[in-house]
Amino acid sequence: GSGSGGGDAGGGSGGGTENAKVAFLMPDLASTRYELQDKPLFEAKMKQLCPTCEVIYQNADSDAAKQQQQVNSALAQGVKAIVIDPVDSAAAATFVKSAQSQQVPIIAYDRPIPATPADYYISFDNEKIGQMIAQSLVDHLKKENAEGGILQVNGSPTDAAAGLIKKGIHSAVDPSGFKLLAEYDTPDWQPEKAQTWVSGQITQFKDQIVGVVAANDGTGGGSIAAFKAAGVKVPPVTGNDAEIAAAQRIIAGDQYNTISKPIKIVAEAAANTAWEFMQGKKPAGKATLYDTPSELFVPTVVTKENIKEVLFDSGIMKAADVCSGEYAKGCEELGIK
Amino acid sequence: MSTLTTDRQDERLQNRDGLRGVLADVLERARGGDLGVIPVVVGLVVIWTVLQILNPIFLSSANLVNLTLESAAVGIIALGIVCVLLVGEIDLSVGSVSGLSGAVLAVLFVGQGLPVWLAIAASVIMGAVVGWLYGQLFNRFGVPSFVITLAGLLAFLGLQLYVLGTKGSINLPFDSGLVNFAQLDFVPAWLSYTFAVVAAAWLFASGYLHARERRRAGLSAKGVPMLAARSVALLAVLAFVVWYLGQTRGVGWMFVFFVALVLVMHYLLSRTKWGRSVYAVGGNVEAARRAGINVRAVYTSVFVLCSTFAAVGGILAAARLAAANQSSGAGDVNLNAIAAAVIGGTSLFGGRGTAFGALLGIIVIQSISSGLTLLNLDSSIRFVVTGAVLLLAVVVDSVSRRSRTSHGRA
Amino acid sequence: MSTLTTDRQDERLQNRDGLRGVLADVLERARGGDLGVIPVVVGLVVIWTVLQILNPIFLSSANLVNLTLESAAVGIIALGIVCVLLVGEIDLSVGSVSGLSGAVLAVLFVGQGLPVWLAIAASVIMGAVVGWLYGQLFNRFGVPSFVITLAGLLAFLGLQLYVLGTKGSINLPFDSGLVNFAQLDFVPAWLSYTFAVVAAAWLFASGYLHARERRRAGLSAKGVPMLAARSVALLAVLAFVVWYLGQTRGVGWMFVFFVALVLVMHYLLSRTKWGRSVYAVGGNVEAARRAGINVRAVYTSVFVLCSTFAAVGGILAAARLAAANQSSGAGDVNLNAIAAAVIGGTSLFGGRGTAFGALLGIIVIQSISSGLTLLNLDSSIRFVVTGAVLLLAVVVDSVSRRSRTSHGRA
Amino acid sequence: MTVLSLRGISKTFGAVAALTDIELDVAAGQVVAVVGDNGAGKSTLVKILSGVHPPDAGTITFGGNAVEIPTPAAAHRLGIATVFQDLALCENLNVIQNLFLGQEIRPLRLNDVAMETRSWELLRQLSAKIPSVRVPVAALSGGQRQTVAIARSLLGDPKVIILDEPTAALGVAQTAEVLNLVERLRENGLGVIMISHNMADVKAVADTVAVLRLGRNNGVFDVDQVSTEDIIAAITGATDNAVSRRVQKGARS
Amino acid sequence: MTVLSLRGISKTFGAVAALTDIELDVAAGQVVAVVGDNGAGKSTLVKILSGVHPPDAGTITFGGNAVEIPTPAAAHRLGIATVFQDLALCENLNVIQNLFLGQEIRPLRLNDVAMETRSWELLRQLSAKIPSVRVPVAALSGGQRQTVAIARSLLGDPKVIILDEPTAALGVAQTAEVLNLVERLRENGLGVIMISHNMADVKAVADTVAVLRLGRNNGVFDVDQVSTEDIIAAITGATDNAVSRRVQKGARS
Ligand SMILES: Nc1ncnc2c1ncn2[C@@H]1O[C@H](COP(=O)(O)OP(=O)(O)OP(=O)(O)O)[C@@H](O)[C@H]1O
Ligand SMILES: Nc1ncnc2c1ncn2[C@@H]1O[C@H](COP(=O)(O)OP(=O)(O)OP(=O)(O)O)[C@@H](O)[C@H]1O
Ligand SMILES: [Mg+2]
Ligand SMILES: [Mg+2]
Repeated sequence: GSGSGGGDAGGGSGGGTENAKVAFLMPDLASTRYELQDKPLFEAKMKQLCPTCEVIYQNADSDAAKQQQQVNSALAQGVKAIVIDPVDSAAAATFVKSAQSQQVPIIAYDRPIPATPADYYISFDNEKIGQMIAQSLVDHLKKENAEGGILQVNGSPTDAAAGLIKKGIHSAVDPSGFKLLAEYDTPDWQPEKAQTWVSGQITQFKDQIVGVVAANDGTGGGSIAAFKAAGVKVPPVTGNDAEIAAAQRIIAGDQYNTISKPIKIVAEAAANTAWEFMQGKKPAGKATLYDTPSELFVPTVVTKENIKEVLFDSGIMKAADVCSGEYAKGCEELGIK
Repeated sequence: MSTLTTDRQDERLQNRDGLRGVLADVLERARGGDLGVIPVVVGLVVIWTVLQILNPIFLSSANLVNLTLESAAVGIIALGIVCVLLVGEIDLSVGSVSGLSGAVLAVLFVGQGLPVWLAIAASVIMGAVVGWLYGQLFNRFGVPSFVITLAGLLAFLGLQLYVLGTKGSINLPFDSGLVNFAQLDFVPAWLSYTFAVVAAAWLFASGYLHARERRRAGLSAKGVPMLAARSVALLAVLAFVVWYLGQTRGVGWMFVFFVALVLVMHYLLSRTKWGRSVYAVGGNVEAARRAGINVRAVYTSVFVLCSTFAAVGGILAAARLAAANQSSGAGDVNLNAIAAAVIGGTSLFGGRGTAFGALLGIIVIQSISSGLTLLNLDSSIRFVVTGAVLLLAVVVDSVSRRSRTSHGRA
Repeated sequence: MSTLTTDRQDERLQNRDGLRGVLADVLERARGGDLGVIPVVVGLVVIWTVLQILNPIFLSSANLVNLTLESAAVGIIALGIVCVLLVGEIDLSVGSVSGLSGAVLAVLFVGQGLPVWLAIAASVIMGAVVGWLYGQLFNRFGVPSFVITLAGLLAFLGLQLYVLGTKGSINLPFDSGLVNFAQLDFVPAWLSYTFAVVAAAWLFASGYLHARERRRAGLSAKGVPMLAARSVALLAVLAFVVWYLGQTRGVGWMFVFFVALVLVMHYLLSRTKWGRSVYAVGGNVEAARRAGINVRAVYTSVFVLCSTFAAVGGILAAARLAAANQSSGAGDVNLNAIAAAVIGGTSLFGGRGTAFGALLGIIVIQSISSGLTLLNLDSSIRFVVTGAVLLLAVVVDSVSRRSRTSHGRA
Repeated sequence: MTVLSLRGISKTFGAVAALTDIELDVAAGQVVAVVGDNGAGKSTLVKILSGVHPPDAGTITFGGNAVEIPTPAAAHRLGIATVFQDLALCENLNVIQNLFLGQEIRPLRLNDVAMETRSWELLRQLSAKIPSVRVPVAALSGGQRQTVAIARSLLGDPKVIILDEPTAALGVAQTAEVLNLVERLRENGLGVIMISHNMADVKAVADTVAVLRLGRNNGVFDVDQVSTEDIIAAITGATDNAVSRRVQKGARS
Repeated sequence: MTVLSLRGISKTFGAVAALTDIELDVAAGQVVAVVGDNGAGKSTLVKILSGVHPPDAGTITFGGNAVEIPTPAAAHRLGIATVFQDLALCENLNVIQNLFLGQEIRPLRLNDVAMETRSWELLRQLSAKIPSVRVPVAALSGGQRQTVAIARSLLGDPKVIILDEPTAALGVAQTAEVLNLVERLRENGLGVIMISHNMADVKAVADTVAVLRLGRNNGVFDVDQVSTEDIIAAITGATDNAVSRRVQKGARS
């Protein structure tokens, strides 16, 4: 099978880059960033590079089979390049095969595709993210001379990215000297589940809990709600993704940290690379990972100390969105306007 | 024979009176598999024992307080599901509707700054409208409710994402009354005890009045000792529960609210014309239609109730989490709510079930989930064990019921 | 009167013969709401038209080839669901079982290095054993299948995670026959056309023989022109499909395999004693029991079939993705499979449905999903539109069916 | 005075013409027996009158006005009470609940005691042998169920009562009571349509006999002026039929 | 020669004693009529004999051997065929499918043609007025369904046939055919148990009459030596009953 699918379809199959299509395929809705940040940023940059090009955006809703359908449908529409954040890094190998068999370049975004080299890889490293949030928490606890143990709230047991984050967290927590009291894989990343679990652990371990490493902001929020609902003091809780709700909790002092990924930079880099591929060039990577030319970016841990610089001064968030109602006072104290 | 009441004159009836008669009756019904909720309660006791042995925290007062609070939101949704199942239909969209309702609440309350009661009202009305829509589609086009509500599941999930919009997740302020209600408001001890006493007294009084009325009409009735024994038993159980939960935080208002809803639904289902018609439609819709019942109105009413309860459940879930987000209502909310109803004895084929079933069912489900949460297992093992324990709970129930067919009751 | 065949002698019957009679018959049946699969087909055509207008790629050969391949795995699962629904039960665990089956395959084949056929056999047997287990639990303890399979859903999800272990995801080698079968193996054009011709010829021949037998027995039968017209129509449709798909990659072997399974199941359900007893149990289990049917064996057989098909579907899904991972079979596999069966006209209450329903239903569902994939929508909008389109498809079906009640057919 | 009158009623089910051009008149205080072979269309006629099926053609006049009866509720409102051949009971509900279905006493706080008392009254009146009224109808015998269905039709305040084979499953005593009941209904000025296969019962209580045959009218007879043999001949469409042959055989042996 | 004999059969449903200490004997070539009031326990007895319900106590002897009949399949194997009062048909299946349910011709490739031909034969024999055998049973009239149920019991090669009110819904012609059929069955040496509320039919075909009253034996009579009045008295438990009063009233008027 080598026939290009969209051959008989009007729009995007001409030889040139006029009206060319590019697919931007994201993995899930568990984190809000894909729809709210990656997609608009990528589209904006693409528009700037090629005003007539069309971006085909799809979200696979955590389902590798659905993502396969989306890849095939993109190919059938005759895209010139695919940027993909795979749901399942292993399964994505087959997408690389089908894309490359139709001479469509494929760029791995955010998560790598180890088994079959893609044409390019642009990311931050999920394992590193896990390690960074956990380390930041551990450092904080050590500074405070806290004594006791840590709870670990992981992501969905059926999500490969969650597995990477979990590994990263362990790499920081295990040697830290703090006892890992218990850990939990949160089905579907559901905050309610995290809340239920943490509530149970509070009755079990009472005041032994000095910190909670949560794998994203949602589960972090659930953990915090559990402490609040139990009527006990909220220990430092981590997060990941830098959602607005998390920023608010950090400002209010409920959440200890989150992590901000330079999504703007990454998304724009992806657009640039895709555009080069679409023009028939072969961009060289700044590094090589998994046999793939790669470009890696480093995220920043956000705490109360640096939230103003990282999130607001850089323009990632607007004070108006965050500093509403009860958070106005906190913002004022931190000088966020 | 002349001393026998009107309803006891058939000589084939084995009449039994007094406490011993009651016992014989229970035995007889046990043989016939007609024990009502007793088997579910037995299943629950088995599970509690097992979980307590595995982790002694499980039956601690603090954990049981958590359990009650965690049951409320999904329990209320299950209450709606019971109604829909009673007419032999299903609603797969309760999860989405509850998520959407939480999102609407958060957007109106936090985003638009409306007063909380207005935001709550809007969410609840949204739920009712959804149910009304289902009713219309069902009645006008005769589309199976499975498909309608599957479409609703998708559509309202989309709407939820849309309403949350660019924020994705919205915090509810921790100091708002709503969040307090769901997290921190507990009934003062004296009031809890008062509730217990009132409940027992009411049970006795209503039973007594009813028995008197029956006796006046020449029908058999329960004797005063029986009635008194029953109320004292209830009082003892309630008082014990209040006391034990009171060892830590006590009885949460949210749980009281849930139980109150169960009682109201129990009344509506068993003591009103509407309730009768719900059971009739579930038992034999054509017979109900021929009896002159407005079958369409009954369907619409249960769909509206179900979606409304889903919306209420969604509000409470958001309040308990102090946030509404994209995954609220997703995951296993649907399955848990339906399973709670089914475990509580509601038939998927309609015509059989009670409001109390939802209460018991959700407590079984939450017990399993809470008990296993305490065990710190690998998630793979946890899933397996959850499945096994769930099955265990229901096997106990079913085994005691199963002699039923051999006794000719369907 | 003496010229009338045995089955046409009642004077209340309006007998119609020839092509015009067939037309009148179809009209009559349309009024009575008894059109079989025609409404679903109409719904499908409506959806296809709408989607094609929205994006002209939709009906392109390449996209339809994708559609066929994507339908196979879940379609096979839906085929099993049809069987379970026919007896009035349900299986919520097909997703987990398919995921587990893919995982077992991958671990045995890639991890342990077993030959692929052995790995496949092991997975399929695993599926059959699961079904047998369900059957035992159902028959022995009378637990509702909803609860048994809900427990199964959890337990086998756990087992799947356990089997995959720390790896989480296992690639199947691209050059293995299995992956080729699911991704790259297409039927050569000449063979496809041969299939089409054979099918049409077989339809004619079997119809002709049957008609001859009926006429010999003094019963009414379809005339040769009717039979010929029917086969020619089939030939035309099949040839067109083969030709159009042949514009790009052609007809995938996996799809042929799916269609073959549908045909086999159709035969089993409609032409064997076992099939009869399945419908009988679904229609009235007590009547079936009194007719001497081994009801327990029937239940066990459908549960086994369903889980086995789920396992086969899981293998194909893994092969198509060339990987088995933790989320295989999760998500909406369950709902899609059940919805496909229901959309294809299978009743959730048992006793009504066909194997072809699963084929049509899954094509409706995959068309919607594939069509919307082409539309480049926000996820929120996509969910809403999916729900709306799904509803549309089924409303068309239901509206044409609904005159049925007013005509007295239940 | 004619309360109910049908003209040109037809009904087809798929390819089967169940009723063709039926006429029927019922006066107040009159008992009309509708007889006919199995599948003659008697129950279909009943269902049309009670709003279960809409007719394909024809007009219904009730109390002098042309009416439509689109739903059973509409029939109830007109004052038509029906005992269906298939009884139409809810098996999951108990006897009291079935009796009062749709016409419960005190809708917002059901008056169980009043309903139970009234149920016993009604059932006693019909000599019912039901041990307990608090068991689901699923647990009743065939005759007990039929008694419940008959009792139910007496609850409202109907003008016309339609009984579709009301005594088919009843014992001898209950049958006698139902015939008594029919006579009482006539005396109270109700119109009664009774369907029956039992010629003795028909001759005992009916005023006129309408015969249906294969979905068509096949004669209306005044009960006093027609012999059982003639009715049977009209039903079967021949004077030489299985019944007459059996009678002859019985006479010979 | 006694084929079937019951001793001390009892059955309770919850608080209701449906059968107490029942005895019954059926010989080959004998027609035993079981009569009794509504709810007397006749159908319960039938269900015990056909394996639907297990008895609580008592023994069943079949062909000289003590047997247990735990399931309907066991009853079929013994050679007991039953027409149930509630017919036990599958409404979603058509007439042919119902007739041959559980005994299809050519199990692995159903022989539709043979089954359809045989169905028409059986139905004609019973004078059934069924327009088409390819419609679901849900679309049949009450009498048509009952004919189907009766036809079904003739399909196997039974030794004992139990008919629970087989003519309740049948027209006059069909009733006559069923009575003929019962006589043919007797001539072929089968044991027949027939339950009926129609004393004329009982007197016409039965050899002995067993009366049940409130779940207990209330006499077994030789049909030639008992009057209809005596049977009715045994059924109702009194000589002064609704039936006799109606008869008297009829005589007076
Ligand atoms: N809902 C239906 N769908 C299709 N055909 C039907 C339906 N109801 C009745 N029929 C057909 O219409 C004809 C008349 O049926 P109906 O029930 O009116 O007969 P009946 O006179 O009441 O007979 P019986 O004495 O057996 O009760 C029958 O041939 C039957 O098959
Ligand atoms: N499955 C059951 N569950 C509970 N009680 C039952 C059940 N079946 C029958 N009974 C009771 O047993 C008694 C006898 O019923 P049965 O059906 O045997 O009566 P019958 O003699 O056949 O009456 P009929 O002439 O009305 O058909 C009735 O009082 C009935 O209520
Ligand atoms: Mg009839
Ligand atoms: Mg009976």
